[in-house]
Amino acid sequence: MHESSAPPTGFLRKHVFSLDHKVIGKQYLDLALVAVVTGMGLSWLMRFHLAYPDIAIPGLGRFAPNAAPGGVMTPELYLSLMTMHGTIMVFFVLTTAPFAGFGNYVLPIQLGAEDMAFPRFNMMSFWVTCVAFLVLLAAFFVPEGPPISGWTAYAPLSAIGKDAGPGQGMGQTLWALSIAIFCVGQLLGSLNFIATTLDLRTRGMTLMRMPFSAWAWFITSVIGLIAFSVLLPACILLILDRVAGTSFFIPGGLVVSDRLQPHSGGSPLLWQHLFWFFGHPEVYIAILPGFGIVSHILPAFARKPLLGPKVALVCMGAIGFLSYTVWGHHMFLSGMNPLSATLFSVPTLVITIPATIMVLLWIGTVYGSRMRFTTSALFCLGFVSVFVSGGISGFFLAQPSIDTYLHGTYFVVGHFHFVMGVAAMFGIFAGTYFWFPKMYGRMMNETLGKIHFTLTLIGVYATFMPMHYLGLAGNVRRYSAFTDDYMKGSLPLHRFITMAALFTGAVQVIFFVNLIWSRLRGARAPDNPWQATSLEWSIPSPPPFDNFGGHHPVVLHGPNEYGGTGPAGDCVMQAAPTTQVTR
Amino acid sequence: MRPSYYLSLGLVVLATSAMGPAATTAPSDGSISGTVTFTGTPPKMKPIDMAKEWTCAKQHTTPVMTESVVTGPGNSVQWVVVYISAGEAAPGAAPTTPIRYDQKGCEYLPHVAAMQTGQPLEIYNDDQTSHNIHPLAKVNAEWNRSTPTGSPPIKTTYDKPEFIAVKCNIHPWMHGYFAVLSTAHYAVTGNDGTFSLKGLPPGKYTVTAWHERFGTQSQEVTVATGEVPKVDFVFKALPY
Amino acid sequence: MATLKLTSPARTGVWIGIATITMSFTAYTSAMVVRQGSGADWQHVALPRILYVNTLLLLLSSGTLEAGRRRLSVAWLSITMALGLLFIAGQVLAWRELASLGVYLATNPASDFFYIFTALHGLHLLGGIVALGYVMVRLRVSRGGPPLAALSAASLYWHFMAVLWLYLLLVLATRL
Amino acid sequence: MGKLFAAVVAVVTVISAGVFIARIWWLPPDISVLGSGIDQQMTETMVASGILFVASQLTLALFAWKYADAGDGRPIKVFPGGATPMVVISIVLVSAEILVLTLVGTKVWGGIFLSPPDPNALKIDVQAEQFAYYFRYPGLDGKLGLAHPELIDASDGNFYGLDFANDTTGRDDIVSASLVVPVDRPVLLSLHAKDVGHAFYVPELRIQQDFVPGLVIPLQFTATQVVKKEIVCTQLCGLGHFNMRAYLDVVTPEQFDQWLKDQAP
Repeated sequence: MHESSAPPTGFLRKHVFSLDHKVIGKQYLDLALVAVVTGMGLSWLMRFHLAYPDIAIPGLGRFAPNAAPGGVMTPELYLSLMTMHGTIMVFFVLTTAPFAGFGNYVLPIQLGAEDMAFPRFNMMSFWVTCVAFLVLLAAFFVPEGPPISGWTAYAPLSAIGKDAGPGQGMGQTLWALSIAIFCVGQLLGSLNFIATTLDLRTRGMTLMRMPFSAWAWFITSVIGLIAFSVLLPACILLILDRVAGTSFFIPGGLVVSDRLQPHSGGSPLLWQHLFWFFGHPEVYIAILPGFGIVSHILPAFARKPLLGPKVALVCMGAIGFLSYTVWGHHMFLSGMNPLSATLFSVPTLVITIPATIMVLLWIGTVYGSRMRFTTSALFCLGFVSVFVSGGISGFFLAQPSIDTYLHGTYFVVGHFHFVMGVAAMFGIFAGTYFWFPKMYGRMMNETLGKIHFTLTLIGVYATFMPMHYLGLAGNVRRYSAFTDDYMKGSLPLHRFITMAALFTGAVQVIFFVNLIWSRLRGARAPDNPWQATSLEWSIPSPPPFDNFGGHHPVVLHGPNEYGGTGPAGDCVMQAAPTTQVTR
Repeated sequence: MRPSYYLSLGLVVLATSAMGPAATTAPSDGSISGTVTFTGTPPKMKPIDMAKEWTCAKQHTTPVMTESVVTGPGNSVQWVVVYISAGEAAPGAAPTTPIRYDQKGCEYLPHVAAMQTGQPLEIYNDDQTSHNIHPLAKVNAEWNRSTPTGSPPIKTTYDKPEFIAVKCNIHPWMHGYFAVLSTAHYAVTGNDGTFSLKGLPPGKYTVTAWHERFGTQSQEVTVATGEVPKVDFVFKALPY
Repeated sequence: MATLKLTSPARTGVWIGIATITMSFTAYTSAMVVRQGSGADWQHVALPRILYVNTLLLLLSSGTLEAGRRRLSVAWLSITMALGLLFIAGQVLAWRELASLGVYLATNPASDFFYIFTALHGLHLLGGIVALGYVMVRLRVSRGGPPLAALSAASLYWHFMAVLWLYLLLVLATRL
Repeated sequence: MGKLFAAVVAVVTVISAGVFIARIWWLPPDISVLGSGIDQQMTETMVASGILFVASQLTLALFAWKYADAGDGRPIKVFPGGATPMVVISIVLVSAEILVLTLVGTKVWGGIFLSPPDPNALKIDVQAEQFAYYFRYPGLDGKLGLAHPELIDASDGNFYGLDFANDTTGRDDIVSASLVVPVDRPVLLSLHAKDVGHAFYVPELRIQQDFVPGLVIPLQFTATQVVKKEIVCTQLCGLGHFNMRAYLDVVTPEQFDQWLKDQAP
């Protein structure tokens, strides 16, 4: 609820420290945009180095004289790039954009609320996240460089300190600090999402009438609340191990760089358990909003209700629940009791059931529809395609007996990039093309959009599908070079992947051009350009400060009422204008 | 072991290290010379298994041995740093000629590189593989950097006197030392265990010998014009 | 502003916050159990006596808070706040006592957890004190009726802090 | 546009699946006793999920091709039977597949990680460190010396921290940078790490196992061919991770005995 109905007038209050969920949502999306460009740039450098390890990269030597002498990338720089790429992408893109970004902007409107339940917490959540991002970036500028222990930061490599290698000094501490701060931001956000969904739904907006996207954000925030409240303690313990001399994750008798470490009795597996108890649900934090967005958007363009709406909700709930029972599948080979591998394998395989059903529901929704192939719709269909591709490779990795071979290879890299990276990105793209008119009052260019989609679809398949082949051939991941070993034979395929990755990255320029051009010159958007049903389409584009202009919509219908033959068109808005009440 | 190689290398080091200060000495200055030997049984050096890195392994026809204790004929001890630790008026400005340190065939050449504080140090990678060089400094700033194939040499200096163990994490057998000294008068013994400190003005000095395994020994010596006092150091060796 | 809601978001928010904090301390507790099993270096920390005095103070503050909440009395709330601050001061005294015995954060795993638990609980309680202060200011200014929702939410949080402390005391006192 | 999308998805599917079927990049030949079970499991999963992959992608493409909005206001069609039969069928099919794969897979997994060690097995102590492996065989006395981390001195070649001065059992231990094993004899490795986490991976043996500091983890295998293959690290361990490797040298029993003799210090 807004403290007062009048919008703030000062620049700071309006655009920077705004309490308005719409501004905060956009801020999150902008942060994600900065983060994704950074993360993609890092991946370009990595891919280039993998394909051409000995070739100096012009300018890199000046930026990092120690880490890239003469522009030739050192192994530690490669690992730094990899660590920062993973961390930035997972935390600051895949968590912020689909969940905090679109969720903040759209969720209150979809529920018929004026704002989030706690606007101040909301603002704090964004700025805390922003600080976390800056702390992470600061690791680039400390003398020893950014951390090199991957986004999973396995102890004791991450806990020992600078003896473990360059970047493991201040850089790694900043990493842990950044993630701890990030957890606080996301906890505030999740709390807000849950309270908003529970308490601020307008009259008639029963739980079963909530759009699928709202449901997805709600489930995601519950997952996030549990996941981040475990990662936060883990990061605090890691920081204490690093700076206060405790031994939570460091056992005794370790000799690193010829120095006997002054620690004893800690357990490296404890970090792995705490991290993956967060880490696996984190995958669903990234992908579930995509589920919701696709389930929300697809019916609008298919002009047909989503097949099995209740089944879809049950599936999303089941995935949310099961996500907490499977973390051990990251640790099949970690030295934990081999019996527990089977225990973790079964729920991992079982989670494919709701995922399969979701895919079938989407495909079944397209059947017999009157599909309008807008860019947003295409990204929804693309989402289904890449999610299938990534999901199926999960079937291999979920089995301990196959994981013995594929664990730690590029098969895993291909798998999670498809299912978590690309699928989630496609969800973000679908949402962008869908809600952009609402957010900025202008339409995005469809021609550019379709070119962007087609080339991106081809590009991501060319990039990530071959990684599965590499994995089958036993090509190990997280290697900065494939020197004189059996993996040298895979170099041509690595070069192909690099080309494809550079191409896919370059294609995104079309998206950025579209984003900027449409923002300035795009055609004026009507209130409801897609003839969609949910509440955000019953208000002006862009929405007024308090969303519903002092009215409170009364919801009479579900979000899924497409394909009718009534006089008002083939869909029924959730709240017809005549049923609105004035205050 | 290739004594001849080390002998020549040791002599080269000796020569270069002795030549620096020689340029600035007056003809009247004296010098100190001597030999470093051991008593007892020194540990047997072990062959290094470089199977992991075949580009290095193929460069060596005979097995490379560990170098923490290298002895020569007549119980001589190689890789002992002998230097003036007290008695000098002022150490003088550091020479600008850089000390060259090579990573070649997955070995450090030389095993012990002596230098004056502030003297430039250049570290080269001559191998077809990436090394990281990690001098485990305690007094000076510690750093750890990779030298990928084809990268330019690392150029650095050390400001405080210290014996710094140097290691490569990628090839755990690679070990060496930087002997950073506050004096220009130092020498590293060759395989024959001899050393010579030249260009010393007359006076009373403390001469110190340092060995990575045997530790340090010091002796007081008085140098008069035209005299060449002989100073011998004897380290006690244990087999393990 | 007329909002069409049946429950108070503030109270819901505190309930969710309680869930989060519970989850967090569950994670710490499981880390503690694992850590006790992983090394033989666990040395039980004998709890300073003052902790029990602190516990009484905190429980007392829950009572005074209830009195304040029912009567909307700033005086009772002030007493509650003072008791809360005394509790925190007492915790600091407990730290100093342990430190004087040479037991620091990194001394052994048991002391790690002692300091972590007490520090985090103290920080959380400080949040409660700030919330209480906010409610008291609102009570004094009293624009548009007493801040019942905020008071009820702050009380809920405060009582939870007391319960959490009893749990932590139990965990710290028990030799598993 | 729907047709273009359908075409792209169809082409991508056919190429992706084609490369798998043609086995252009595939597992290297198996040289281990238990590898065939894993290969079989892999093939089964590949067939099942391959069919699923191709079928769902092509169905998606087909529907996208067929059901574009023609603007003619033709009525939508509900998927035959609605959601229920689809849900039931997928639950039944996927569950059955899960059951089969788990039953078979658990057997394979158990064969590697849960079966009791062979009493005849050759026992080798493996130490992983930044960034190399060292393999330790007992010398003539058949006993391994006790390892003391504080005595580790890599400059002296004492990678295990053996107390040569006081512990005579350690003096004849053979420490090798290569893993030399006789063919067809079970090998039992004890994995421990000196500094950080590492892993042991030989694709040809189809096994992989992490080293966890503070733990000693057993791992067994039997090599069936006389070959030389690489052992690589798959657990990120620091800057030299890419260069962390050793060689697995499978030799005849005679060669192995000779090698042991040659190595004796």
